Amino acid sequence: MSALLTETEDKPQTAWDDAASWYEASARQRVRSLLDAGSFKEFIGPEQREVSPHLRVFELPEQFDDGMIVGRGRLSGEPAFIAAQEGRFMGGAFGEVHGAKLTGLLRAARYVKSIPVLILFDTGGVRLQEANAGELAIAEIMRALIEARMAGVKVVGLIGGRAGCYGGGGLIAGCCSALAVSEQGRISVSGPEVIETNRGVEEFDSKDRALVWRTMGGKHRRLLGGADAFTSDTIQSFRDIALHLIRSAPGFGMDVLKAEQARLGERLERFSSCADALDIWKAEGVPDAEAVPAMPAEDFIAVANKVREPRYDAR
Amino acid sequence: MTLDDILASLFLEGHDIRNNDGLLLGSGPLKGGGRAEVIGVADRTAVGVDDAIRLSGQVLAALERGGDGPILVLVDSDSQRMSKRDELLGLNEFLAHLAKCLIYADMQGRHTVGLLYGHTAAGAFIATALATRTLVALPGAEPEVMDLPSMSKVTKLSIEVLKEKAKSTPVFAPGLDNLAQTGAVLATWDEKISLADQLQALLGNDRQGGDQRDRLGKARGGRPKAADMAERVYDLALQPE
Amino acid sequence: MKEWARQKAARKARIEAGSRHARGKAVAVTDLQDFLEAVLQPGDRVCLEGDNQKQADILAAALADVDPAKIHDLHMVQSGVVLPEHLDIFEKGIARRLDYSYSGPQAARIARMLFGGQIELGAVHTYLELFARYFVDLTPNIALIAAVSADADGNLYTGPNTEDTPTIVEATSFKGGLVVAQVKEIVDKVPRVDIPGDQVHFVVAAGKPFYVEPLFTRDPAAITETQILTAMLAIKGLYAPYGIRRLNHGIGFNTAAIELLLPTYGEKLGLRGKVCTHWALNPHPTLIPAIEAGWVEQVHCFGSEVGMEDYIRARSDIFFTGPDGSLRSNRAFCQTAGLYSCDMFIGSTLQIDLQGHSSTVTASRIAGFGGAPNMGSDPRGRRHPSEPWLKAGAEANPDTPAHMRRGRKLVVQIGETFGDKNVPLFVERLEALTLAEKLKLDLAPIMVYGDDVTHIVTEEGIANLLLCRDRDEREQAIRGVAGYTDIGRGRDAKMVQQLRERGAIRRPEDLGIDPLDADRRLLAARSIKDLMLASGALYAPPPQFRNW
Amino acid sequence: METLSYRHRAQQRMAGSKSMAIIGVVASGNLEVLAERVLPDTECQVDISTAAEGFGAVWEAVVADFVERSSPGGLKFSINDGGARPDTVALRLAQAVRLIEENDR
Repeated sequence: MSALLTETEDKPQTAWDDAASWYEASARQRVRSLLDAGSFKEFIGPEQREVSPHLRVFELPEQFDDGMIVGRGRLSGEPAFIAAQEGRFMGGAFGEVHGAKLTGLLRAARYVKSIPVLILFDTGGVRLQEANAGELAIAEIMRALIEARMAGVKVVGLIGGRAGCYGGGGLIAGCCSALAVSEQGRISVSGPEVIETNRGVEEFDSKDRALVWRTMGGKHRRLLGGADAFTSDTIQSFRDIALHLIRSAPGFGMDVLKAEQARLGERLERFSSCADALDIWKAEGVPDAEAVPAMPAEDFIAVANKVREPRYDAR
Repeated sequence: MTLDDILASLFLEGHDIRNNDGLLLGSGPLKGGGRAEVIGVADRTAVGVDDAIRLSGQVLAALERGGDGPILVLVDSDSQRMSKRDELLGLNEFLAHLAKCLIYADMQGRHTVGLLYGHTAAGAFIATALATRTLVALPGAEPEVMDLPSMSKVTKLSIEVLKEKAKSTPVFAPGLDNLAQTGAVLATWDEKISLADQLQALLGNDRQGGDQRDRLGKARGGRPKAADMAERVYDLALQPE
Repeated sequence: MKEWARQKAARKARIEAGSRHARGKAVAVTDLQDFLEAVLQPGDRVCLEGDNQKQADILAAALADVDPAKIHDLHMVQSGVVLPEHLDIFEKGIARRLDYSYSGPQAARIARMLFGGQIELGAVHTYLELFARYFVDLTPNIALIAAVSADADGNLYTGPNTEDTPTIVEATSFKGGLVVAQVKEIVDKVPRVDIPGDQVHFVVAAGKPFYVEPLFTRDPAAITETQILTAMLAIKGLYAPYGIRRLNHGIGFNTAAIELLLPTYGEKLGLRGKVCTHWALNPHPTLIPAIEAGWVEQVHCFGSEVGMEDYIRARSDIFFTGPDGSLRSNRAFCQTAGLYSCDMFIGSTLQIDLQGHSSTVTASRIAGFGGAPNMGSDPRGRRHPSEPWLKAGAEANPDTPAHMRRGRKLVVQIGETFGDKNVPLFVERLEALTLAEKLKLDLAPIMVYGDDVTHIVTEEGIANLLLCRDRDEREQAIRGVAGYTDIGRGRDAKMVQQLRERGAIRRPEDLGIDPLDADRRLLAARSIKDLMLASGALYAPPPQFRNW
Repeated sequence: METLSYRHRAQQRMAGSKSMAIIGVVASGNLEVLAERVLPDTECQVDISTAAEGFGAVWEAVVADFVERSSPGGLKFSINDGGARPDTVALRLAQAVRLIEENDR
């Protein structure tokens, strides 16, 4: 070996795990690193091989957990239920098994009442190859989620994966007690390509990535009030924000619904005529709105907190 | 059946339901006494932020007025409105809020009944018809998650191949029968019989607790695994740590 | 009496003809077609400026619009065949013969047109060769070039993308040719004079910048674990032992991974200041973290890169910049620098055969050479010594006395054994040979010849061809790093083992590298946004690379 | 879809006490490997379900090399493959072994 080579250890340091990227991590890595070390217990793990019964029809490979991991663990010592979607398998889309696991978890949480649920979204929406089952799964999840919230369960959604949170996933997210989102996390019902296909490139240029992000991305959702908290893209910061939101998230009931009706109504009144996210940010009084997309997370959080306090009572 | 026929058959004594640019808002007296609040989407209208908030407002207003009458959700819609403006303003929240209001109403004892009498799709379907406790349809209703041409584009399979596959599995293909097999639609009403009677019969049935759609899908063979998976997760989650 | 200034007279005539469609030197875009028909003559040798980055796009479009009845049989001598118009002129009969160097996006169409006989091919060159021939036997009659701005006298400012322009103008203007420049705008005073006005005869204000392709931007998000592993092998198995300070990188993801591992993995190996200090390289955004971490002393550039303008301006200690602060690039000089003053070239390719010949040609695509063969060859004219050059020379010829021994430039091919869609990197026979037969070419389009290649790096290990003493050893060394391709599975296991014992093949474990450590967390930036942040928000990536 | 299965003798039992490990994701060019400690100490098995057909010879070679290098006695590997390249397959197999060797945290 060359004299130039010094005798240094060249294995990656495990200390980097704290700064590990949420966006880059797999669903399993997110779950493992988010919860207290070693505390995760999976329900119907991959060794059970409960795969989708429908992908075979399309000659598509299955995944042993069908892209949904559910289980329990501890967060800062306190018990928590957790569900995580793998955004790279079938785009994190909801299928029959994938969705049913989350439904079951939420129904259990409703029964237990005292244990919060974390949902780590990473989804393009409904899985087309089993579209009816996926659509229905989303409806069942939404009902189970609201019933759990009625029973006092806090349901916190975390969004920052590759697939974003699209289609029915966006609707489920809208039912959560609280949402945290990173810059990469996008929340929307129709995807950019879908809008472009249906309405033309003049309506929405899906290749204009800056447009996609400022219309659907985490920063806009936070500034608009569609998400309660903005976080940087590390697993550690998602963990911190999850803890915070579990504590601060509201209950659920008529007051919350009325407050949400007012919140959304006010949004339409104020921003209905805005053609672009930039107009909304300016109307909200964001100083130097053009600088928002490039802003580092910490700076953005400070700006967002000044402009709009999270409204925990209206979701 | 046209919308007017449907409303006439549901509310024999008349009603005050108005079609406001594709949104149905109003109420009507039930055959067995009491009133049903009615919201809905007509004329295959796409559901955007402005539509969703009017519908949710109506549900909340009904709840504030009190009473224990059912809430009827009539649906002949497009999908969610696909536009830059709607997504910019947070369409997911508006649709979720509408669904939440309906689910909450049902939990407050206001039986929510969806009546699918035309088309519906995707996010609009979830936020309206699928957010009710009981979903029924009229013959000829056309629910779909995605149309076959779009699905063909995404799956890179020809429409012919998709149609062939649809024969063996109801799980992906559009259409009322397929949705019914997966458990989404409880029953298809008979057009020849008074809808008021059929509604009355439905409201009179004892309401089983909980969401029964996955069990229905299993019984009908359209969703072989969902009910069991949910139940197994439920049982595991309730076991002591 | 013999005429000795016919070329000058001809140019005078062209200028007079052109002036009828101009105001002074200024030609309006709307008059461009008439203008070109006035100054061009059938059979002219024309250089339409364009390479792998910048394009004289307005002039290209205008040339494609001239009347083939008036202007035909042009002989195009240009670096890049990149825009559709570059081939349209052959389809329309405006041009007939082609000498060129690079064709990226038009690779498939140019192949079809060559097969169809629509183009009479002179040769496919490397950049330096074509530039050289501009001064010997391919001197243009007319050069249609691109710059950022001009003043009324025709002084040109080329901005950071100077690239080929000075070379083309030098050859054309001083040998009686006519130079026509497209610029975005005509200004009172140009920020710096890159081309003096007396070498420029006409100027077209296009109203928009010339087209530039962001060819050197690699999104770190797309770098795979296997590419990281090959990068680790290269750093620890080549950069460190040879002490490579002066080098050129290709544009692939493998070398982007190396750039992004320098501040992390390289730092841990203690290599800062010992390797990768001086570069002949375009301003790769993936080099930003290494620059910021103090690895890089200086970089000379062939061209620029979209979005790097402000960063370069703020790092004038690293880059070559003009009095206006912006980058000065020059393809001819940088190619020469890469050839003569770099100790290593490392880049990826599409196919490698059993003797180490490599090619990016497939049967249906002719991408040309660009500058890769200039970078990827051993310059026989080199005389100055350096440690890596001498060490490589000693490995190749241990028995030659040191004072009589040539050094060797390291020419390294790096890649994964299987490429996109599971296409193997290693092949029994290059498709370039099939193509040469089909087109009856004298030479097969080989990108880098086997006898120039010194090392091949794959995820399976490093083959050091300098240590191979004969054809058989060379073949087995290549098979020994060819993984599970047919070539790899056809290895002689015993011979591969012997080569490994001699260090002619080195596996990750021989270098103390655990493939499981090849993790994306090792990358100094994992996204374009990370690069932007690392640059202190000076790097402004093009829209298609953003995800924020 | 194609299914392949390989059974090998292994030199020794794979170290560690974990009964199961899983790594990877089923996506284009990627795969998941589920490792389970369910076989006798001197045996190992690799079952593959792959979307890319016709690569049997490559799989056989990758698996044989892996068994020789890692000696994963007692382990059964189940693979769902989305068309991964051999280097990725080898990497995931090695990662699965490292995971199952680790002590429970």
